[in-house]
Amino acid sequence: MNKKKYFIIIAVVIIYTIISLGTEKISLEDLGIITGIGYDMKKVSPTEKKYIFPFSVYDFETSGKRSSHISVGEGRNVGETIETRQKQMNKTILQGLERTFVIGEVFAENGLKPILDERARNYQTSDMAFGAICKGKSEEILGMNIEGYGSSSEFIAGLIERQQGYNFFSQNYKVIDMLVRIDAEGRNLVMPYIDVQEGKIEIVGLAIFKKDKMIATTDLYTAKILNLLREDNVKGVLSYQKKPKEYTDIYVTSKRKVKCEKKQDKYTFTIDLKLTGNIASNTLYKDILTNLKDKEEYEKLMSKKVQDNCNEFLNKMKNEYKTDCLELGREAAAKYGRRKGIDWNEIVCNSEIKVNVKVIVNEQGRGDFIK
Amino acid sequence: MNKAENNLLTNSEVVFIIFGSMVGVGILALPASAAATAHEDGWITAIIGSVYPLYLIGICAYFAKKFPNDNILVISQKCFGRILGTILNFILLTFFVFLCASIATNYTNIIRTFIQGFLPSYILIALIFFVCAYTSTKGLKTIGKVSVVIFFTTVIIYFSPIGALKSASLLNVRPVIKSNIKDIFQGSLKTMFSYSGIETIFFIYPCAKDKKKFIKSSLMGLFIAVIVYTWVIFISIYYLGADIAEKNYWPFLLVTESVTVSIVNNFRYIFMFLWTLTVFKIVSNNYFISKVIMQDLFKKVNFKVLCYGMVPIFIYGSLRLDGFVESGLIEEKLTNYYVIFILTFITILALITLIKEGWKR
Amino acid sequence: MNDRKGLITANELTCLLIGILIDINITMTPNSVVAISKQDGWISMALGAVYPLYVALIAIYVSRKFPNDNILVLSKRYFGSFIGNVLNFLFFISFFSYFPPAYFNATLILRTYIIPFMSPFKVYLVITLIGAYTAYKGLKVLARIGIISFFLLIVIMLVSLAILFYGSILNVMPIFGVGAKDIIYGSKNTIYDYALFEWIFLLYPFINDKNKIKDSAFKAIAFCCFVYTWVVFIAIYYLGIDMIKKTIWGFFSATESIRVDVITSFRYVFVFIWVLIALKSISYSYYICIDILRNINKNLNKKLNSIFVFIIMGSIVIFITKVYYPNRLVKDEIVNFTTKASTIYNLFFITLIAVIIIIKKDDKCEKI
Amino acid sequence: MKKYKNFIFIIILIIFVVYLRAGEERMENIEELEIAVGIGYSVKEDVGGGIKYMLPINSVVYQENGVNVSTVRTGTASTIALTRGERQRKSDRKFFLGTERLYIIDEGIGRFGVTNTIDTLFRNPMVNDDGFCVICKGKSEEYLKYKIPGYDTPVDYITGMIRNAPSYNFFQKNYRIKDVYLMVGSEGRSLALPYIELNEKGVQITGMAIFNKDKLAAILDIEDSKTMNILRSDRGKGMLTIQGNERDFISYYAKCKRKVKCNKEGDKYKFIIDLKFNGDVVNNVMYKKLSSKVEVKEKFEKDMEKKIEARCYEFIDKMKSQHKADCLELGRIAVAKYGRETGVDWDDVISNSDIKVNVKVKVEKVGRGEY
Repeated sequence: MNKKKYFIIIAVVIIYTIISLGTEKISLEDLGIITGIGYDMKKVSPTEKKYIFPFSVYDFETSGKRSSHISVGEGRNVGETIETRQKQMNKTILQGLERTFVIGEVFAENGLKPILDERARNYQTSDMAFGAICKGKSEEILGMNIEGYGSSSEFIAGLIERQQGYNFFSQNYKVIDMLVRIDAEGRNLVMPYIDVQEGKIEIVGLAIFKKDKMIATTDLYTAKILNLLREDNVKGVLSYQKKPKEYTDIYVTSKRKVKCEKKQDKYTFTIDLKLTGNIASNTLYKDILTNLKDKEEYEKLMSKKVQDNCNEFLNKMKNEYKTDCLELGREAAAKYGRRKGIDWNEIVCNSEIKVNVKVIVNEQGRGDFIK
Repeated sequence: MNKAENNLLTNSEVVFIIFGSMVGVGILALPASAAATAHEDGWITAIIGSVYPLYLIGICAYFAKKFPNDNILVISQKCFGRILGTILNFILLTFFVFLCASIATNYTNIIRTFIQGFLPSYILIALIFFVCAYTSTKGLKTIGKVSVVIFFTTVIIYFSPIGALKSASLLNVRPVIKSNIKDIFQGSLKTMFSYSGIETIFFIYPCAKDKKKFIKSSLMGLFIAVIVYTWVIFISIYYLGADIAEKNYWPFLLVTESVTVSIVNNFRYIFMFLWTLTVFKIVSNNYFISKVIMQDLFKKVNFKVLCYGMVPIFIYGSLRLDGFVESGLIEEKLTNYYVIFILTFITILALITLIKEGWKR
Repeated sequence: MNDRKGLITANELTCLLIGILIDINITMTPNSVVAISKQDGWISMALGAVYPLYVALIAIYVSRKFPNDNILVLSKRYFGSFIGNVLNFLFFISFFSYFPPAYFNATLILRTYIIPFMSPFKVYLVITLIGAYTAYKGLKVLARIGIISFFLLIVIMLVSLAILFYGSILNVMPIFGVGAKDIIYGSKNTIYDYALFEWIFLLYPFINDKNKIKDSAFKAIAFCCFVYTWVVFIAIYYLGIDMIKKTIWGFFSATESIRVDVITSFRYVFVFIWVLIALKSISYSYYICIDILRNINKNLNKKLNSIFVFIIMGSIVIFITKVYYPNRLVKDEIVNFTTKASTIYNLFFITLIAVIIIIKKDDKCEKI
Repeated sequence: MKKYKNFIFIIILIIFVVYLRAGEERMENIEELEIAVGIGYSVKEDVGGGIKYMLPINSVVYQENGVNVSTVRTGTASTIALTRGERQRKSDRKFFLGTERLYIIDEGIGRFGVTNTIDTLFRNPMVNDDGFCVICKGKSEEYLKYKIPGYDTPVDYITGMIRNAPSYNFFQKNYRIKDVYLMVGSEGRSLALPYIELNEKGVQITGMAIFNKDKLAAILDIEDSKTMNILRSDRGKGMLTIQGNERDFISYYAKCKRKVKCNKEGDKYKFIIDLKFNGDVVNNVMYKKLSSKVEVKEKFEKDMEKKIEARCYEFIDKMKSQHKADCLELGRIAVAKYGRETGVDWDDVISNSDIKVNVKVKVEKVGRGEY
């Protein structure tokens, strides 16, 4: 029996040596780990464009303190830019650990097509990196060093991920969401819009895309309504305020259902929003703690207010943005067949969209101070 | 076939051998081809595609009743006479060699792109075939036991993206069967090929312990395979949407990575490890069958020498298929021809036995 | 349940009775009582104990006459099986009406203080699992749980003594400032907190020493009356009546005043103990409801023995709670009505039985 | 079937547990949380004439490398609950409420009205009711941002100050938020909180802020607040001094017991406040042989009583005329005697009621020796 044991041990050793023959190990110090990728564009002349792709790389000093630096590649097309960026790197690059990718406004307006293909084809990149559109150039944002963070891309990744509990933000701002939403029929991409204010990186709204071009950015108020109409199972605070001191707020979770009817190529969409949640603070109703009628009245008023905001946004969408940023086209395509060459943006903007909002108050915390 | 009593296959082993011989490398690329042709109804094609293995199981049931103790090689020699029979068997051998080779190349391509790009492919291929040769020297019983164990370990990776059901919505899969039937039919042709590997039932029915249950357990094996295929295509289209699933070479990998990220931060390596087990199982299955055919052709050569002797043939076969782009095209054409060949070969055999039997009576 | 023979001792009977009376909505009693009788809420609470006393007296009288037959058997005997069964079924309904609110209260407190992220349906499932399983184990186990929850109550009472340092006596003054009319009117409402004492009619056949029924009933009533009065008093003592009407759970807000350096927040300890007490009374309700149904007729008896009955009962209760008790305000409206109806019916039913027994005392009562 | 019974039971149990955990947010580990430590409340004039609530929240991030980073993030919005969303869009970590130890309410919002603030805290079961509450001069943001060497956050310093305030100036222990609920919510009571100031010497308690119902009525300097505390609450401790000419003075550290009797003639209320001081002389330059001669001790006690009475009457007049607020909580005594919820506004009833003060001073010890 031990003859076979020896045989196996020898075989393993041989195989290991064969395999590890051609490889050389790299120590951590001279390994360039990418943490954030940026995409910018400069319009040299109306016809000629220049791509600028910065990315931030971790430097592991022996002292263990993490810091990062930016290296930028410039070129006329994507391949060339990446190639110039490669040349400047003195270290071997390790992709796949990047946490964010920031796209400059100008690049986004010109279209994400070039980088989409690179992201999808390159198998080493991580699909779970968070994306954002930044005002101005992504180079500055990626280059900022924030106290307590290795690189600003760590901060931005956390920033986008942690928006989940408020302003009805969801988590669909990753590479895979971008890939899935841009080419799918009846779907449009929406990305967080970040900016540097008073030296701090903040989310200031949403960037709306048509196919792969960014057509508009919104402020936070419109972003909230857009998120509410577009996402499902998202959380946020709604407020009904009569006077500065008299208001009642409710922290809701939303449930969204869309129904779509077609009458000889005239589409009508009805969006049913069911917002259930707890009262966060109340100084409007003296007796909401025990009186059912007060609660129902508040629910009606709140529903009407949210409905008005939604309708106001829908008008803005139809006239100003002229794109189906609520992904209603997708519902119609799912019901009436796909690949019929219909431009859903145009169809949705001419269709009639009704919004029914129903606010339901579940609980009121521990008590009500105004009673 | 040394049919000592203890190394006959129990029912569960038969089920998992059949499942193992079919479900293998095709599963990653299957959703892409299904989505490309039948768009959002890709998962229906997987069900329709199972017609091909069902037909073969039907015939095999007929053979098992007629000639319980000798496999297809003997039957073909009986019906077509010695010379023609051996030629046909040889073509069958080339089919199995082709199967092993294509699986090995596909596997090495994926492994080299996703995990270690530094190894030259011939080392990998050599490694695979050595291991399979070693397993097939142990005989069918061990292959049966191995496939049972591997099935239970790898079933996790097929059903790991179950979490994706929560996030995406049914919109990607609707409208159901609204796209014209021609697409679906064309798609099911493609999925039919991914069921190739069912032919092993013709070789293992003599070794099954209780012959009556054989058909039932092979149907069971097929049934599990159909479920796995349908689930894989469904979840890829459900999560990515048909338009994106066809653009990616291996959509199922994309789904498993993005869904299970919350549990394990890089699920890719675990997936690859478990998936390597399935590839070893399927290659050793086919390797064993091709050894059986080879042994039938060259009666006199010793059993063990034959196993190891065939390794260079397989390595040569898979290297010829190497090179990613053209191997895709060759594979496409070859699988078509082979499937047509097998269908005709088996049906003719069945007809002849029918006529003979009718004539005899 | 094979506990026909499993007799319970006198102490266990007391703990069972205390268990059924004291439920988690004791934390809400200060709010309902103070709404009417202001700072003398604790007096009207004490007066409310008259109702269980009346029930206990009748129970003692009936148990002396028929020590081994519970009220259901008697009603069938005197009113014939059909009317008897109708009365018994109404008796079941009056008990069952307390079931969904118990579910809702326990879940609301749990979700407000400890697990706000869990959806109510999931909490209902867990409560059903625990409650049904304990009730399935039989009366003996319930009695032992009763003893445990009795000691838990003692712990809570001792700890709430510390509130005396934080509140001020001014909140309770002027005593009798409200006037007798309001106090009496207030005590009429507190009757509904002493409800469900009628369970004694189903329990007395099981006690091993029949003449101990009287003092264990009175011990239970005395203890519950003390606990209720103390809870309302300490809530008014610390919070004062203006603050009580602002809170939902008066007693919890009062206990939050206790500061102990060892435990950062007493709140979680308290809520945990109260949830245990709530689970206990839910398993009691399960047992009672199944027990009454089983007594209604013979063939039901055998069928209702397996765990599936509890699961079915549990799913019915979850359905009712989910559909008819979506939030607290709706629950309060329904509870106002159901508690009045069930208490009135219970009173009517036991007095009817007592009267019949007195009338029929002389002639021989036929055996069924 | 029996054999599989417990196998099936285990499967059902596992499915049940998985169902319970499914869909819940992922439990964050502590490095990804921002632990709230101190909350500030202030109000900002809005451009459109209305007002905006500004809530700076000081939170601590416990990083892996042991360094605790304290950050202050401010959210400005039209209601208090909406400020959460505003603040979250600047922060990259999940906000954790429940461990805050200090609530700083600034003068601006004090004058505007604190009902909304208190209602938001009162209703939320996750709030830490034992946190201290103080009124501050200027904007509360400065106090939270003020760096104190040796402390991670200024909150620890301020809470320490409030915690050992009761040993001087007759401050009370009840300045926690749960006491604020009682003081504002109950009939006949009034809110009085320590008033802190940030000047070049650092953060100090410079007096008390008294409220009329929920609006800031007046800010008392340290002397007035000492007399108010004496008259307002029981068992306070503090230092009283008699100043002869500029060189000789005597200081007396005493504990004060307060008893109030109230009776009502017609609709006018008469209050008698008995104050018993019991303490010891800390240093004495004025009275010779105080420790040996009984008459000197009694003379000192008489002088001290007269002085305290004079100061009390002077404060009561100021209270009645200027502040017009029942800051001595006499309404509570009247309510306890003459019945509650009579709809009486105790602030103006007390302002024109007749208040008499009797003071009794007793000296226990005179220290070790005399110079």
